[in-house]
Amino acid sequence: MSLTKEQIAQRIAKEVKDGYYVNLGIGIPTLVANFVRDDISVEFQSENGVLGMGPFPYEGEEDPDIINAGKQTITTLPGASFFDSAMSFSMIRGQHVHLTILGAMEVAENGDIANWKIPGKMVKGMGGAMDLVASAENIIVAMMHTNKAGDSKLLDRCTLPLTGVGCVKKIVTNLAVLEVSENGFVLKERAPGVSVEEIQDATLGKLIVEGEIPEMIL
Amino acid sequence: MSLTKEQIAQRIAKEVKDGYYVNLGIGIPTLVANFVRDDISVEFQSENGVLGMGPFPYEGEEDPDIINAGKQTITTLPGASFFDSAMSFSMIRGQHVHLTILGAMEVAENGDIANWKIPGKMVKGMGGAMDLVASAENIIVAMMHTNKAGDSKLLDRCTLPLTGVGCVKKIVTNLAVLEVSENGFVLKERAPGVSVEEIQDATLGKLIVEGEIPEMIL
Amino acid sequence: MINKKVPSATEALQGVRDGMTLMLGGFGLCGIPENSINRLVELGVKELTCISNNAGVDDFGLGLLLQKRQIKKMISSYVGENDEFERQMLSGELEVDLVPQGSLAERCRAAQAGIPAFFTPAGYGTEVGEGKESRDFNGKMHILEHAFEADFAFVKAWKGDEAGNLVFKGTARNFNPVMCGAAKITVAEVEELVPAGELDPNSIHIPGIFVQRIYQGAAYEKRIEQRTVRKRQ
Amino acid sequence: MINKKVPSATEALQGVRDGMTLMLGGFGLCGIPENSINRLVELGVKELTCISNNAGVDDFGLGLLLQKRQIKKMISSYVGENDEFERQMLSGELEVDLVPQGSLAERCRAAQAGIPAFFTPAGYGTEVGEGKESRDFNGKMHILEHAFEADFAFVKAWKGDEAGNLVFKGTARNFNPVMCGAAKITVAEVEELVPAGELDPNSIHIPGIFVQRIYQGAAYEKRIEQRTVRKRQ
Repeated sequence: MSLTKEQIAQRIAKEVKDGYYVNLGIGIPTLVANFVRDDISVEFQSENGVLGMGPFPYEGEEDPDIINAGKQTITTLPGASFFDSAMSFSMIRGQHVHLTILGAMEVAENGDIANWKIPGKMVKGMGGAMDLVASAENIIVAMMHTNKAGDSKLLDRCTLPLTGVGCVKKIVTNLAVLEVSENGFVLKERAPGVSVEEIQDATLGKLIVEGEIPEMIL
Repeated sequence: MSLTKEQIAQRIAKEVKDGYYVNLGIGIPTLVANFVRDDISVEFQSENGVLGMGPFPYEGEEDPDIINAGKQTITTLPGASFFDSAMSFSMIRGQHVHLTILGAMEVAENGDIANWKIPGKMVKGMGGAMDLVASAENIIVAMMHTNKAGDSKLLDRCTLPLTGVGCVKKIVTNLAVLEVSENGFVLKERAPGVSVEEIQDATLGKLIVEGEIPEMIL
Repeated sequence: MINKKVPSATEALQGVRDGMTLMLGGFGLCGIPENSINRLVELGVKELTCISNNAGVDDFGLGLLLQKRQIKKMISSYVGENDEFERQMLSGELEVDLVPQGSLAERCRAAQAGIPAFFTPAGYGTEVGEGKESRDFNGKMHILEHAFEADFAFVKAWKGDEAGNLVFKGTARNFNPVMCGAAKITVAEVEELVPAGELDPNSIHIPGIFVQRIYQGAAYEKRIEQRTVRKRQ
Repeated sequence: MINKKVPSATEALQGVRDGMTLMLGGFGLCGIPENSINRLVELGVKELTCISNNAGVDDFGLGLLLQKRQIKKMISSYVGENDEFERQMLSGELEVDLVPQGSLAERCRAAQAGIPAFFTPAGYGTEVGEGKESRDFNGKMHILEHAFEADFAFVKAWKGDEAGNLVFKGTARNFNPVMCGAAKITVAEVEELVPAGELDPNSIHIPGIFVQRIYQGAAYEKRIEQRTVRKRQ
C-alpha cells in the first residue's frame, strides 16, 4: 500500500538528525516538521530570513512581519534569529544548512532534478530552489513516484528544464526510498506491502535492486 | 613660506563639502577633522567599523571596544553606527564614502600612488589603503612636497611598490595644491610666499603651470 | 550627522523617470515599500524595469504598477500569485528575467559592496547558466554572476533615524538591507522616524551612508498573503 | 534549539592540531579572542597559519603565539607594532602574506557565504595583483580574489546565547562576524553567555548556525593599544 503524503513526510523525518539545520520546501517537505522526534534538537531555516521557526501562531497573534518562505504567518522559538536575504543564502550556499528537503517534478538517475518549469505553462520561477539544490550537501526529494498521468517521475534523464545537476542524494516517494548512485537509483526500502516489481514498473530510470529490500519502518 | 602639517590639513578641510562621508588616513589626514567648517554636515568613517566618529573621549571614559583605524580610543556622535569589516569595505569599495584623504611616499604624474612599502625595510602592510585608493572616486593626498632627504615626492613615475594606479586626483603639500591631469601635475595654488619656481624645483614629475597661480587661502 | 529626512514620498521620489531601473525590497507582501509604490502609481512613470523578489498580488504591492502597465520588465525569483502578471507575461507585454533567489540577493549585495562579479554554483547546468562563464572550484562547477545596476532602490524599514540609519523587523528585513546602496539613490520609508541618536549604534542594520532619502510612511496596510494559524487548545 | 555551549576553552579547542589554518577575529587588540589565544599557547600547537588582520603586540594577542614560535605563516593586512614579529619576518622564520584589508574581510565573508571567488579593484596594478586574473568591468580593472579556507575560526563576541547567536559591541565587531562560518569549525568566546531566548532575535549579528562551539571567556583584559583622551574643560 503506497504511502500518503503524511507518511512520506513521516519517513523523511527519520533522516533528520540531532543538531541539524534543515530547510523545508513547500508541500510534502513542510509536513516533515510535524514528525521530527522531539528528543533531538533541530532548527528550521526559511530562506526568506528566519532560523528557529516554530508552529503557526494562535489565532489573533499573526504578525505580518513574521512569515516563512511559503508566505505563511509563523512563530519563532527561543534562540531564533532574523537576517537579510544575502545572509540567508550565505547559510545555504555556504553549506551551513545540513539538509534540504524539497519536492520535484522529475529526478534523473544521475541526480539531476527538475522542479521549476514546464514549457508552455506559466512559469512562476525557481525562488530559492536553484541555490538550495546547487549548494546543499544533503538533499532529499519528497514526491509521488508517478505524476497524475501515471508516468514515472524517476527517469533516466530529465525531460523538463533542470533546477540543478547531479545534486539529489536520496528520494522518498509513496512507493520507496531510493538513493542516487553512480549507476542509477538504488532501491533501499519498499513502502509497506509494495513489491519490488511495482516499484520497478513505476520507475523509468535504471533501478538497482541488490539483495532483499526491506519494508520501511515509519 | 611653506605650510605646517596643520596648515596642510587646514587647506584640505576646504575640500570637504556638506553631506560628505570622509575617510581619513593616519598622520596629516587625521588633523583635517579639526578644521572642517562647523556649519556643514560631515561624517567620518573609520574602516575598522564605525561611522560618525567624534572626538577623543574624556580621560577615564575610554572604551577599549571603541577605537578608530589608528587603534586610538574615540567617541561617537549621535547618528553613529558600528558594523563589521565586510560592510565597512562595502562602504569604501561601493563608493559610498565620498572622499578619502591619505598620506603618500610618492605620487606620479599619472596618478599612481606608493605609500605602503619600502624594499629592504620592514613592511608593515597596506591595511585598508589599497581598497581605499582603488575604490574612491575622490582621493586627496596630504603630504610634504619632498622627503627628508630633500627629494621630490611628485615624480614622473613611482619608484616604490605601488598602492594603486591612476587614482590620485588632488595633492596638497606644504608648497602647493596640485591636480592630476592626463598630461601631468597641474599647479592650482601656491603656499603663501612660495614661488612657482620653488614648486617647480621641488617637483620631479611634469608640472603644468597655466596662467597666474594664486596663493592659497587658508 | 548628515540629515537624510524628507517630508514625504513626494520629495523622496523626485527624479524617478520613465525607463528607469528600480529595486524594490520585500518578500511576498512582507516588508514592501508600500508608500513608495503608491507614489510610483501616482507618478505614472512607465517602462520601468523592477528588480524585486516577487511581483505582488493583483491589487497590492507591485501588482498595482502592473495593473497600470508601468512595468516593462521584472527581474525576480518567483512571480506567482498574480493573474495580471500572468496575462501580461503570456501575452508578451511584460518581459521577465527569472533569477535564483540567492543570486538575486547576492547581486544586490555585490552592487552595494562594489563587487562587479562573483561565482556561485546556483543555476549551473540550467537555463540560468546558459551563456554565462562557468568554472570549476574545488571540483564543483560555478557560474559568474554580475552586480545589478539600478537607478533607485526603494526599501522599507521598521525604524529609522534622520541620519538614514535603519532597523528592520522580523522577516520584513529580507531583501531590504541588500538593496540599500545598491542603486544610485536609495529611498527608505519607515514606520517610525526618530531623531539621530535614538537608535542604538550597535543594533543598526543599515548605516545611513547607504541611504540618500528617508521618510515616514503615511500608513501601512501590511497585508498578510497566507494567514495560517492554529487553534488554541 | 541546537545547543553549542561548551564549558571552557579546553573543550572549545578540541581538535586543534599542528599545521592547521586558523582565523582569528579582532582589529589591533580590539575584539580579539583572548581566551582562545591563551589556550592555543597552552596547547603549544605549532606550524600554524593564522588569518588575522593584525598580529598583536609583543606580549598580547597573537604576539603570544609568535613568542613561542607557534606561527609559520601570517595572512594579514597590517603587522606593525610587534618587535618579535619583525625579527622573525626579517630572519625568514615567519612567512607573511599581506592582503588588503577589504579583500581580507571579503575573502572571509566569501568563505562564509559559499562564494569561491569574486572581483575587486583593490590591488590591481600592484604586487597584490601580480599573477592574479584581472578583468575590466565598466572601464575599471579588477582582480579575482578567492575565498579563504581554514580549519578553525576563533571569534570573540560581547554576548552570546546557547544557540550560538552572537552580538558584538562597538568596533570590537570588526572581523569577528565575517569569520563566523568561514572555517570548518567556528569557536566563539563571549563576555556574557545567556540562555536561548534572551537575545532579541531582531538584533542578533551572527545567527548560531555559523557557530559550532560557544563558551564564556574566563576573563578579559581588553588592552588598549593607543589610549587617546582629551582633557575636561
